Amino acid sequence: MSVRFGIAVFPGTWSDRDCAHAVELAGAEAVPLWHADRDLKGSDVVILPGGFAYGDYLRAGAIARFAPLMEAVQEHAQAGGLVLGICNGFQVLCEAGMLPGALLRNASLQFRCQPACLRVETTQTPFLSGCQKGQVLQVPVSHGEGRFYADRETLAQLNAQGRVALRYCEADGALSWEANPNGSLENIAGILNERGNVLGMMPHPERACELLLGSDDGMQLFQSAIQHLAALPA
Amino acid sequence: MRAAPASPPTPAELRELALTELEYQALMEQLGRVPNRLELGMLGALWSEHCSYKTSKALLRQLPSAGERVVQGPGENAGVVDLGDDLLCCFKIESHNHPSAIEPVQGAATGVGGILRDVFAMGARPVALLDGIRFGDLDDPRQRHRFARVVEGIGWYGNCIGVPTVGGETYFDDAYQHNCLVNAMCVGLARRDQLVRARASGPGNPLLLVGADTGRDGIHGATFASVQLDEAAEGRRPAVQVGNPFLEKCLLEACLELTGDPDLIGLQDCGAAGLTSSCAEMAHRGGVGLEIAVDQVSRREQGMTPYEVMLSESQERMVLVVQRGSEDRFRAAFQRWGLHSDVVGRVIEEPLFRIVENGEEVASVPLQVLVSGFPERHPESRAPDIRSLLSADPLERTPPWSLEEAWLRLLASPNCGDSHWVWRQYDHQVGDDTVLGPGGDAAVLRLRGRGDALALTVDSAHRSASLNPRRATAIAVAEAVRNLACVGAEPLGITNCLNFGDPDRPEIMWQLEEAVAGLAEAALAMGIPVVSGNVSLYNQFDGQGIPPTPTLGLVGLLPDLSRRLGAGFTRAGDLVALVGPAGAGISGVELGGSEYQRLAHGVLEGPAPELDLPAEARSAAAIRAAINRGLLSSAHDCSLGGLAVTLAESALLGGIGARIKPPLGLPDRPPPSWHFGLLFGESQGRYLVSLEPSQLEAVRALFVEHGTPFSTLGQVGGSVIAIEGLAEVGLEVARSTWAGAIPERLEPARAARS
Amino acid sequence: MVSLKEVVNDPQGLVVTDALHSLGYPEVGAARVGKFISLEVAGQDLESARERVDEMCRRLLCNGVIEDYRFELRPVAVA
Amino acid sequence: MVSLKEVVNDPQGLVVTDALHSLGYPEVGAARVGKFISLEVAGQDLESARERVDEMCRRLLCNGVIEDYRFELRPVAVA
Ligand SMILES: Nc1ncnc2c1ncn2[C@@H]1O[C@H](COP(=O)(O)OP(=O)(O)O)[C@@H](O)[C@H]1O
Ligand SMILES: [Mg+2]
Repeated sequence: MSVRFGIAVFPGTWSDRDCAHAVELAGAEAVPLWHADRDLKGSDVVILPGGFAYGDYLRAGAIARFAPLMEAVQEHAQAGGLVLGICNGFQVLCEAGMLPGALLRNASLQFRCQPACLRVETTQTPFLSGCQKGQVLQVPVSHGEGRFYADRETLAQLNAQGRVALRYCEADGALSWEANPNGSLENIAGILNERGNVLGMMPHPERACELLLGSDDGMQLFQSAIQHLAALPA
Repeated sequence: MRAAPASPPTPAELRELALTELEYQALMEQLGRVPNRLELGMLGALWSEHCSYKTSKALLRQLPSAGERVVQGPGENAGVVDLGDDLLCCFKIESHNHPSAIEPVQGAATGVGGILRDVFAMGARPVALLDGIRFGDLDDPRQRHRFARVVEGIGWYGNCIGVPTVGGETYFDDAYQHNCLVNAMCVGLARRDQLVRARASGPGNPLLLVGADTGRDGIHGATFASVQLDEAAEGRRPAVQVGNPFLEKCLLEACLELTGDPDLIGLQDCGAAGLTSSCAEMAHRGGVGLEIAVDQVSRREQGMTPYEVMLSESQERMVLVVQRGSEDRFRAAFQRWGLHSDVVGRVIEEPLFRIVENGEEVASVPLQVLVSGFPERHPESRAPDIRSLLSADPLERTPPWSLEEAWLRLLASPNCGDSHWVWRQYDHQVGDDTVLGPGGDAAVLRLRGRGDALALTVDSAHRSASLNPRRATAIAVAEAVRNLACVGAEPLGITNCLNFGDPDRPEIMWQLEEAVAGLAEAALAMGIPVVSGNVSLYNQFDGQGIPPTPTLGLVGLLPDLSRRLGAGFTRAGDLVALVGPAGAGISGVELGGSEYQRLAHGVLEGPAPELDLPAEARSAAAIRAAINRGLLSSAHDCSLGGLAVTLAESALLGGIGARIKPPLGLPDRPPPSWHFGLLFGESQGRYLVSLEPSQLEAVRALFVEHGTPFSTLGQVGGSVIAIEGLAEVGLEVARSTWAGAIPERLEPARAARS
Repeated sequence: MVSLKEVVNDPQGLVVTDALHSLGYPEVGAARVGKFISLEVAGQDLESARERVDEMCRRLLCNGVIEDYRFELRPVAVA
Repeated sequence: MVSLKEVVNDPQGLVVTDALHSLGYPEVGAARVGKFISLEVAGQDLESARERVDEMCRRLLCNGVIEDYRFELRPVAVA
């Protein structure tokens, strides 16, 4: 039986189609999940995709987190189910308290759509279990509010618990200010919850699943998750 | 029944509506009575230049709009061409110049919102946006501000709604100081059975209004866009519209869910002149009438009059006519997307536009009068006396710089320099189809499930347009065709936006006539239909008009996506060759209207570059053939900045140097700027290509076969860009100069830091 | 405090209003969202500070085409 | 009024500060940019309105991780 990815659609979501495309390329099944329903339709993985849910008005993700669908997503995560928040989805996860910290306006005060290199900081999550620690992935960013912020204690905790999943880096893996497209603290591009089953990241892996479009490194996230699920006892 | 007959409008009222005495007479004759104020307001809006095209209509008839692949020419919300296999491509370009001058972020954003609606109103899913933007000199802080804010506005709307902005054009010149130009183009795809027309039919069928509530914003925007900007205009500016891309995204998805529904009869967006124009045009096209119950329109503000409701330009609204009995189903579908809709009227048999408020008729005008009763205008046109400018020889001027310095200054000009600063603020990837985004000659979008791809470009008239609008416009067509050819694509259709000054000035009317003639000539010669467009007149400030600026959007098809090519060199050892004439014009080198001339001498003089349309068609076909047979490594056309800038761009985009010899030898007794003309002249019809040495004979034979000149000039490699014996610059210096062209001027401090 | 003029559409405010309603606050009539800018202004008498700040608002902080502004001065003791 | 916490970097505020300096207002120390939200709240006594609004702030209007809030109630006569 193929793995089923549920892809959330809020009013204003736009990378739902791109995510479905990527999931299908990875050989899994994609099902749309409507924000007003509480039904995950049997999804093994839930993707909260990119976009501007509710126009990103007030704060990105602030309103989307109250959608009925989010209750089901929370339960899914609490039961150990996989949740991937991409870009706007990451913002929603932070607003919903499923991940710590917040995403602020880019330090440049400008929207940025550009290629980025990401260093894999941990493989202790089903989303990166197929990667090597220290591996560099090419995955583009496209956002105006992606500057990760957390207070000092939270940050220390994230580091201590190995919950920083991805950092912006140079092509050779070095961390630098230049490689950081939005001014995130410690070049953080993606973080995990304590159990490692919820990943939030600003870059768009679904845009990096075909060499034709510049990179297929993003495919590793989808494939890692699929392999992880396939290996679970039925 | 109607109340007491209305009193005739005062001259001041007519002026407010931009109606002339003559037009009022014509109106009275057709109507046979004095219109009331609501009727007059609606007539004024629909008879405005913006809605009626009364000045340009006769000219636009010259444009060729037929073609095998044309499904819909001008006259609908957007033009449509057939891509084969029941897939249609729907596209249009439109201006939002006036609103952007008043409020750059919102003006530009709502321009993007408007053009998106035009495309999804046809039932097509928008897949790409492009923009053409022009401002005054970047050294002026006000221009910097305006430019940065327009880019922000364009980006904001497109980024929010999730349609990639894949290309465009950015240009700066003092002549646009008071009138920035903001043109936005949208391209959409539809299956043949999803195509919707903006037509009403079937008396008794309900009219739905969906989307934003109606507010007092933008009342008289249409008339406003039809008068020139002056101090007074700034005073009577309408409340600016604030865009809501979130609402539009919901509208878009909801509308696209409904296209293909047999009960959907007509769909139209509310643009300029709001409900009045959208509804009247929809009814007129369908040969029926409409009755609108103005009290049924949901409002954002209290106490709005029928006049305000009918003329409001509130954004993010659509009207649709549906089969009687299906309205609740449609309303529920909108409700699912959180969209409010109202039944605000119904189709009637008599071809009348009738407005009722609480059951009482408050206006009734025959649609014939409202939509097509305006008298066409034929303002006087006269060629300005510019003989002395035309006959000046730009090669006789003494250059202020060395060749190398001139080369670097051109690369540092924001017109030739890297526009990355602009488009990195645009999401150019969403949709997962952008194979080539901004930064090359044309954008390339794959078509899912097929082997071919779309290619898109936006190009405007050559700078010589003020001297020779006809030639400069034809050059824009040729350049757009070259840009498509460089990625390997064949043109399918043109959309155009004619940005001009006040046509009541004879020399501007002449520019308009000439430019349209040039567009028609070139489109005919190249066999490309013009399927949609927009006219923006009165881009004038204090009596000073902008240079004639026709902007073209070209859509093409790339038969084999895997053969697509970029503009950057790809490998050391490849040969560099020039396709097209080594020199052009009488002297062999042309500087008239060039970017070099603008920078070095601050003048515009001399003949416009010569243009040989049949030769352009041949060379474009040859380039496409070479690309589609996989014979070339890169292709880039010579445009702004001439051969030297083209060479530098190919080197910079590829990250590798090149060394070439000059394409022409030195004549006896050369004029002082001869070498400058050779390096920086903007002679037409040329491409710089690179190829593997092993392909040389095949390539040469192919170009001979197509009757197109071809000559090898040098080789790719090294870290220097050199034109032997004349000039060379290091790749690194060229890179930082070129990359800094815009950021260095905009944010010197920040550019230095990052 | 910079806020959108009354006649200008405030999409953000509309969405916030809807969100408050659906979170169970029907008593909210209409929300409007604007900007709140705080400035520290150094040593001047209140009157001239008022004039200067007003000028800043007009020149930079407020976009007069779509926004209105309002401000208050509060003297702060210097440490 | 919702504003970024003191410890959170406010690039927008920095840009405003720079711009004011270059426009000739050296007296401006530091500008910070936040949000100003106005709500119409229907018929309640002031005390319960205060509680409700405070709850709205905590639940929706303000993100406690990065923002602080402050509000005032002003009774408006109904026409
Ligand atoms: N305003 C803009 N928006 C998006 N892309 C732009 C803009 N301005 C320039 N570009 C991109 O930069 C590249 C160079 O533009 P230009 O020099 O006008 O190309 P060309 O001379 O081939 O027409 C193109 O790929 C174009 O799409
Ligand atoms: Mg080109």
